[in-house]
Amino acid sequence: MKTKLVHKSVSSRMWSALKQPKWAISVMMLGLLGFSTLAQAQDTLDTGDTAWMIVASALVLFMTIPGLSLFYAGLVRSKNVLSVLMQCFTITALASILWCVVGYSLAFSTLESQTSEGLSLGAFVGGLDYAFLNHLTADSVSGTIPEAIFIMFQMTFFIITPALICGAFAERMKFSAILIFTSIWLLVVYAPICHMAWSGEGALFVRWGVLDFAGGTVVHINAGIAALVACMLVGKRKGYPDKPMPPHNLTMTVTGTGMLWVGWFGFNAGSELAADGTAGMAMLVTQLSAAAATLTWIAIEWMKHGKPSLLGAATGAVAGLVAITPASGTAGVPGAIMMGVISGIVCFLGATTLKKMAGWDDSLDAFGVHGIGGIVGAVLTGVFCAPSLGGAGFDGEHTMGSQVLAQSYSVIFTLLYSGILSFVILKVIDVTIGLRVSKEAEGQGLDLSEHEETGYLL
Amino acid sequence: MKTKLVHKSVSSRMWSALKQPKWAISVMMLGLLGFSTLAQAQDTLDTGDTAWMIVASALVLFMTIPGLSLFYAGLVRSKNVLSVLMQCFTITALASILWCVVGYSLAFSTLESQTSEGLSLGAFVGGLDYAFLNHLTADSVSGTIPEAIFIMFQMTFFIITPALICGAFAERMKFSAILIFTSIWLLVVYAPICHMAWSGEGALFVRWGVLDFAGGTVVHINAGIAALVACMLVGKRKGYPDKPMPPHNLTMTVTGTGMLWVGWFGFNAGSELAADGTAGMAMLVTQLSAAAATLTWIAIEWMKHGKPSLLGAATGAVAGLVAITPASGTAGVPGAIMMGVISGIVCFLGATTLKKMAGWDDSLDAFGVHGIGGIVGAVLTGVFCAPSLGGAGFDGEHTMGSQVLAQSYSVIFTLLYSGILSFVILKVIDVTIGLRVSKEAEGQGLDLSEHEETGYLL
Amino acid sequence: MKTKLVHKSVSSRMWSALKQPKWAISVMMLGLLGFSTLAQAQDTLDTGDTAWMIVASALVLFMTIPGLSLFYAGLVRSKNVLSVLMQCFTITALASILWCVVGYSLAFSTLESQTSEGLSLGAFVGGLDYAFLNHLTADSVSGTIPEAIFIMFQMTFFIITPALICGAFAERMKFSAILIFTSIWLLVVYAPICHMAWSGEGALFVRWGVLDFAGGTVVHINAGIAALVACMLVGKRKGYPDKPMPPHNLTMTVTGTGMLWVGWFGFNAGSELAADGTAGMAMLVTQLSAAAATLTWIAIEWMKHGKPSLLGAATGAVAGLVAITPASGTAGVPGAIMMGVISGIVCFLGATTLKKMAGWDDSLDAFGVHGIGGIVGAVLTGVFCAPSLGGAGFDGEHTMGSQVLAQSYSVIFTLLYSGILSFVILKVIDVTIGLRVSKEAEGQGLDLSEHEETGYLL
Amino acid sequence: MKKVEAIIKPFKLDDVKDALLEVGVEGMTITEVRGFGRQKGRVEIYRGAEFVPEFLTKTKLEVVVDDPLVEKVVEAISNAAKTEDVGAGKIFVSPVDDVLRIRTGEHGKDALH
Amino acid sequence: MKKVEAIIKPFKLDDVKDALLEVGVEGMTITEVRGFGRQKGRVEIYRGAEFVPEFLTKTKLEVVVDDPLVEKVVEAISNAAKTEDVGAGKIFVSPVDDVLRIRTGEHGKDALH
Amino acid sequence: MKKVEAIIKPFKLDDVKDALLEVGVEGMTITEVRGFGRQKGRVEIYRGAEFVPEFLTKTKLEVVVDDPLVEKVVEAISNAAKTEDVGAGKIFVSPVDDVLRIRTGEHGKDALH
Ligand SMILES: Nc1ncnc2c1ncn2[C@@H]1O[C@H](COP(=O)(O)OP(=O)(O)O)[C@@H](O)[C@H]1O
Ligand SMILES: Nc1ncnc2c1ncn2[C@@H]1O[C@H](COP(=O)(O)OP(=O)(O)O)[C@@H](O)[C@H]1O
Ligand SMILES: Nc1ncnc2c1ncn2[C@@H]1O[C@H](COP(=O)(O)OP(=O)(O)O)[C@@H](O)[C@H]1O
Repeated sequence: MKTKLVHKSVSSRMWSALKQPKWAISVMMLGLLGFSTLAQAQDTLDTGDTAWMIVASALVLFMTIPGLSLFYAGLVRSKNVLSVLMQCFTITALASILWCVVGYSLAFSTLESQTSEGLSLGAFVGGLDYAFLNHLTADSVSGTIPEAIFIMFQMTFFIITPALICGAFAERMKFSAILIFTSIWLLVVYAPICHMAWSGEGALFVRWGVLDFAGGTVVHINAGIAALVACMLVGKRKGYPDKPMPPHNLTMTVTGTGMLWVGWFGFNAGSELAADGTAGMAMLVTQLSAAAATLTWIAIEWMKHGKPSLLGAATGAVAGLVAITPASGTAGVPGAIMMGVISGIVCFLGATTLKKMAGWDDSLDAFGVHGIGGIVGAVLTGVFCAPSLGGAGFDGEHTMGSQVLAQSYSVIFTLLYSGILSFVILKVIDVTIGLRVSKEAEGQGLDLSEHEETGYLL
Repeated sequence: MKTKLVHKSVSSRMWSALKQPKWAISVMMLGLLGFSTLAQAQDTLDTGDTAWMIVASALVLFMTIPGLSLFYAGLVRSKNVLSVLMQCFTITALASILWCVVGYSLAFSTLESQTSEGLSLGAFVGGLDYAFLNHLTADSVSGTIPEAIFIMFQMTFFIITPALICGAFAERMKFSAILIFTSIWLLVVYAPICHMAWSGEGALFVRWGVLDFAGGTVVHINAGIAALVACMLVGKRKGYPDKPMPPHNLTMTVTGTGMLWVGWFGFNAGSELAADGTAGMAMLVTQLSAAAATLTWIAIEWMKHGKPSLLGAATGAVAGLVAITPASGTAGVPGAIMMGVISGIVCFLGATTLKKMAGWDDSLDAFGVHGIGGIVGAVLTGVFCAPSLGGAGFDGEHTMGSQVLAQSYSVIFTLLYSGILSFVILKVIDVTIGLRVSKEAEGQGLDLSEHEETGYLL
Repeated sequence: MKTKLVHKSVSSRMWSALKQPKWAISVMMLGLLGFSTLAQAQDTLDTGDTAWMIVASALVLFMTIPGLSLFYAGLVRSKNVLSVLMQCFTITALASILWCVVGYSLAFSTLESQTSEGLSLGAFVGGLDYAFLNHLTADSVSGTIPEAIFIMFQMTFFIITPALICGAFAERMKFSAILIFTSIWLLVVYAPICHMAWSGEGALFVRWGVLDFAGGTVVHINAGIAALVACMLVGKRKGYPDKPMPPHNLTMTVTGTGMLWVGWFGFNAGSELAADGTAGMAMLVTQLSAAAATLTWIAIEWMKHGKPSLLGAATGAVAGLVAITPASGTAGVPGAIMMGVISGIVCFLGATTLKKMAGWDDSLDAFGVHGIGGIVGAVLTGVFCAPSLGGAGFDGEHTMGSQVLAQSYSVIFTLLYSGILSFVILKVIDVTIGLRVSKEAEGQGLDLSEHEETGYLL
Repeated sequence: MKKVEAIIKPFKLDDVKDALLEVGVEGMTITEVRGFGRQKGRVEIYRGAEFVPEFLTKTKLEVVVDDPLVEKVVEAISNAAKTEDVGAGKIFVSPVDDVLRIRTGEHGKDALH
Repeated sequence: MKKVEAIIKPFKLDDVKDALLEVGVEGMTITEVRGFGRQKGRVEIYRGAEFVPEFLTKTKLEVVVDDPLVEKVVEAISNAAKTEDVGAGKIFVSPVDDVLRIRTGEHGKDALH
Repeated sequence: MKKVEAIIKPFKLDDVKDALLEVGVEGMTITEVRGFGRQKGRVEIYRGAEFVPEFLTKTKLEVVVDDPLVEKVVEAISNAAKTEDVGAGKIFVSPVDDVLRIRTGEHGKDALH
């Protein structure tokens, strides 16, 4: 088991491996040999790393409840405000349990298969040996932190990803259908993608040499494409796009944005799994990308519509945060600013022009921001890793071209895998219990029709 | 003094003592002997532990302001929203000062008395030697963290406990009476109970071998029973239960719930006073219990009323968090999930059926959730400590039966001690200045009548 | 470069130098000699310190978004709620970029000039050698933390300071003018003051022996006086003071206050740049000053108006937090409580009597609380540093008298420097693009007129 | 038919509603309004700045009734809403030409029961 | 001139507005009100405490029109607001003596177009 | 007695109130309403989706006055609420049969002063 834990910590720190090829290679060799003495020596708890990772986990949970919940809830009409909050909250609970039952095992167990040379099942998904976390004790250590914390940290990613999807089908999807979809999707889509990206050196994306420090593919593209598929299958909201559906409470949305921004340090700098210089750089580039994208978005609005808007600023910030996510372990200061600017522009187009042209009703722009921002970020990660652009540098085997290619593979793979499976899951739910509430219920608002509650009695 | 500090850190980590009986015994011996050389050697600051405990303290304060404040404030009618926020906020300030003046000393000073063999005053309450924190310098260390941080951390518990009580008498109690009650209660009820549970090996609950990792008795049962007594003495709100008094802003309540949930990691994992594997487990089981209770509560609603509600989800989460609190250092993954399910069921009954039957007006279910959840949690802690149920295992001297018995002693003792003294304090206030605002003031709302302010001018 | 980094960490910990004169002197000598071997030995990363400083940075950012934003936004009329949120949010983005472009360099670069004996340019402002952070890598270390984290931490101060100023001209200033003012002010006023206080032993305030642990001069007085100048130049709101302009949402304000309070631990205890005993004391005294000022403010209200108010409690808390800021590294428990009481009284007068007499329209009391509280705090820092008052003690060269004098110099210097330059910058903007929106726009509210958005559609 | 419009203190709504049901009223419409009258608001103080709200939160109750019921209705409201102090409220009676129940298309008196 | 006042279900507002524009109405005023009538609210349950809102959120629409238009307007509203269930709403018609357009000072009919 | 009902721009309320007090009005009732008329809302843009609010926030002011005062009141409102652009508002005058001051039981004119 120790050996496996080493793999895990190695993969999660693949970035540093890429910068220090010699060390990386030797560790890989150790992994292959299952050289457990040194492995044990390495798996010693560090209180500083542990302190940081406890907090990082708390921060990422904070991103979902209340962060993302508020961000989304402010954007819907007031008759649906509670339904959005309820979806995020219940998904939090549901995903927590699922993660411990079998999710963590499917994502991070690395039984025999990954040590073999050729592609095997283990490159795509984990086994069931960690089911119910039976192996876990207070003494289990993963890298330099307690394994319980590693499980918690990864759990918070497992929670936020399906919560992001909720933005696409807000204001019309059945609560029961959402819970069923989420449960299946997490195990069938999220866990494998997570495994392919982060479970260690035998995993698919790792073989390709993909850089995804904090979840560009695993979280954002994965959620974004599922969101797009979902909003197309669920259909447009009644009245869309003729009837305007302005946000009912932008103060709530911007509060949520602030929480997301702050929480994102847990997400990105936490993905280093340690309190060190790379975590520091990850924090700094996260801040800069968010800032640059915010300014970019409102600058575009200012030029195009004559006025900068708060919703624009908030959306821009999220776009920048999404884009830097996969690059947060490798990009430097100039790269971060550039990625912020580019994601600001591209997501603006995604959430406005493209959406209008395509005609889909991605209510809160889950695809427009997370999907598109995720793709932009994943690809650019390969570019801004270049030392000439201030990045941490490529692995010995990669050039910018080959890295961008590797990144693109992972993007396309994730789009296809998540897109197709999301489609299948949703279709099955649609023909069985149905995805959508009745027209009357939609008119009345989901708060009353699905939860028999009212948001505000001021 | 060093010796005393050792006691403190020992008691706070009683769980580990229970798992490693030999070490525990030897430390106890050292304590008895006042063997200060080793004590000094042990009391060395660890930056990682310190980092975590600074943050844990901040998180627990965050639970009260704004967490609990918002949770409660959303549940009242809009004419009373500010009064609830004001109560929590002022209690925060008041308790902070009281803690430093004498509260900390009463709770954690362990003068001569605790080293003696038989029960003495020192088993129940501390001395006055730490009054005004005169002994404290930047170099004072408690365990592996600065004593200033230990004081801060425990202060945040001193703050949240009386704030919890406010839920019971919301919308009708005089602000002045609340402040007086809080001041006396903190010193006469909280400090002694805290001392009995956490001040070290001579203390009452510690003698009994009670497991209360993070405050099942000290915080939740203690506050819960005081809340029940208070709401009965203050009397029902005008119109209750005939007139419906639905929450005025559930978005506020669920925001507060998210903050409570996240802050609870500081509460539970922070109670380890270190960034280690037990803190990690505490975090994980906290998450799982909250999640399980959330799902349980809405499942019951779904079956009983046909619809799951956001208020149900939020209440369930808090119930699960309360229940796991005393067990967070000893329960394992399956225990946490079971405790979540059980507390979800029992608190549901407590906040609905029992309350209706009993006819008391515990406005925001301070007793129904914290009192009942606390009792359930305290007792079950003795059960789910069992290694066969994934727990950390019993102390050499205990079996499941005897542990449950020990837990029950502490529950009953706390119920009686806090219940009776709360009654006396409130009665005295009632006959002197009165507990309740005038009928007119209640009709108009406490915001205007007590604070001359209005919540919303949208 | 290493040498410079040593200077930085020394200056940031000047307090401890002051307590341990011998060590301080020897480090200074090392600095002067550029004795790099030891410097390198000292600049070793500590994971615990790093963990704490990552979180501290996140906490200070959290103070601005959403903390301060909500605090301020709740205080304006509902037609301007978004404009305030937008200002804080955009300033966050803008300042982040500016900091990396040149702000950090101007504040913390310590080229040749500071090593010389006499006053030179380097005593007032940094060079351009850190522009664009070209020197930064993941391995750069500052003291015991990654330099990236030091940059982040200081960036959050760079962000919140101009955001504080927004309180003075709320509800009437042009968004474009605010952005221009902020950009210039940050580079021309903030960066130099920050340099003078914190860049190391050759800097102006350091030469004077000024104690400013966490930003009494740099942040609060600096922002406060700029705010006063701004509100006078922008002019009163239409209708002020005849027409009442009560806060539109005090629940929002008190939520923001809770966030500010909790975030302030990052601000003050974070200024220690390490997780140690002084950080612990800083946290504790911060809590006590805030608590004492809260109680003081509502006690005054209770006596004067017959009722304590929530807005009073919130304002008192902020006053106490402001006052303790410069003293948080040196004051003891009694000092903190006294500073809370005094700042509560003086800021109450500042935000009520003085403001009324002076007739200026400092809408949200940016000067009344931050300016006045900052001045009180800066001066009293010199008093409550005294060991007889529980403080950390004076540097060998200082007595209470001389320390208070040194503090006063820095106060007066900051008032003059910031006041005059703020005036000039604003005047220039006024005569070019104008500071103020049209009368019509003001009547309609800035949300619609400046951002074409509406806060609430409940 | 008449419309009886009453401006009352919000916390009296429950009593007034009950009184109306007793005299046979079957429907009514409530609006939250702000009233200006002799009653002056209580001084609220925000950071030392006094603020006397000129407009107070009031509840407007509208009930359309058949002529014979008007007097009873006015009396019922009046009794239930009475308080000793200024600001108890006002009742206005005005003519209504016709009433229609949308669901059934009934007109006049029939539409009210 | 008459004032036509309709109490309708909020989600019908859009349809009603469109219907009114079709018959030539050029202005109207909307108020959010709470209605009491035969329609009873759906049971909401808060922590087990049942709560049947007696007052339901309704939309009041007021439109002042010239006499000849009254019938058409009533019909238009009635058709657009109809739902099968109780609570579809009510329409009240009452006399108006005069109308003034503030901007121009026009009176009567002219002020309406 | 008449009821004078004015739909005005919210930010004009203060001026209108002052004007009314000057002509001797002692009470009035204010409702926040949404108006539909010639004035169209300003385009608000949310993530590129344009949104022209059809209904604008308006303030409805109701004041019941004795017949002789009606003209003065209409004029006062009209003057104070005037703005140059569309949407300045409308005033409706309609008959009121009776007024009752709840506190005292006074009827008619007396109830107004
Ligand atoms: N002339 C009026 N026209 C319309 N509403 C009025 C008028 N006079 C009073 N009101 C309404 O009646 C409420 C109560 O009136 P007020 O003068 O305060 O009390 P009272 O009738 O007891 O003297 C006011 O707040 C206002 O809403
Ligand atoms: N007599 C009345 N006076 C004023 N408003 C009424 C009256 N009766 C009904 N209303 C309003 O009309 C709404 C619909 O009435 P209701 O009795 O529920 O439905 P229906 O007219 O379909 O029987 C009510 O909610 C109330 O706002
Ligand atoms: N026929 C009407 N019935 C009821 N209210 C109306 C009517 N016409 C206009 N209003 C109200 O008057 C307001 C101003 O009308 P509008 O047509 O915009 O301006 P103007 O009167 O200056 O031409 C509208 O927003 C609406 O609330």
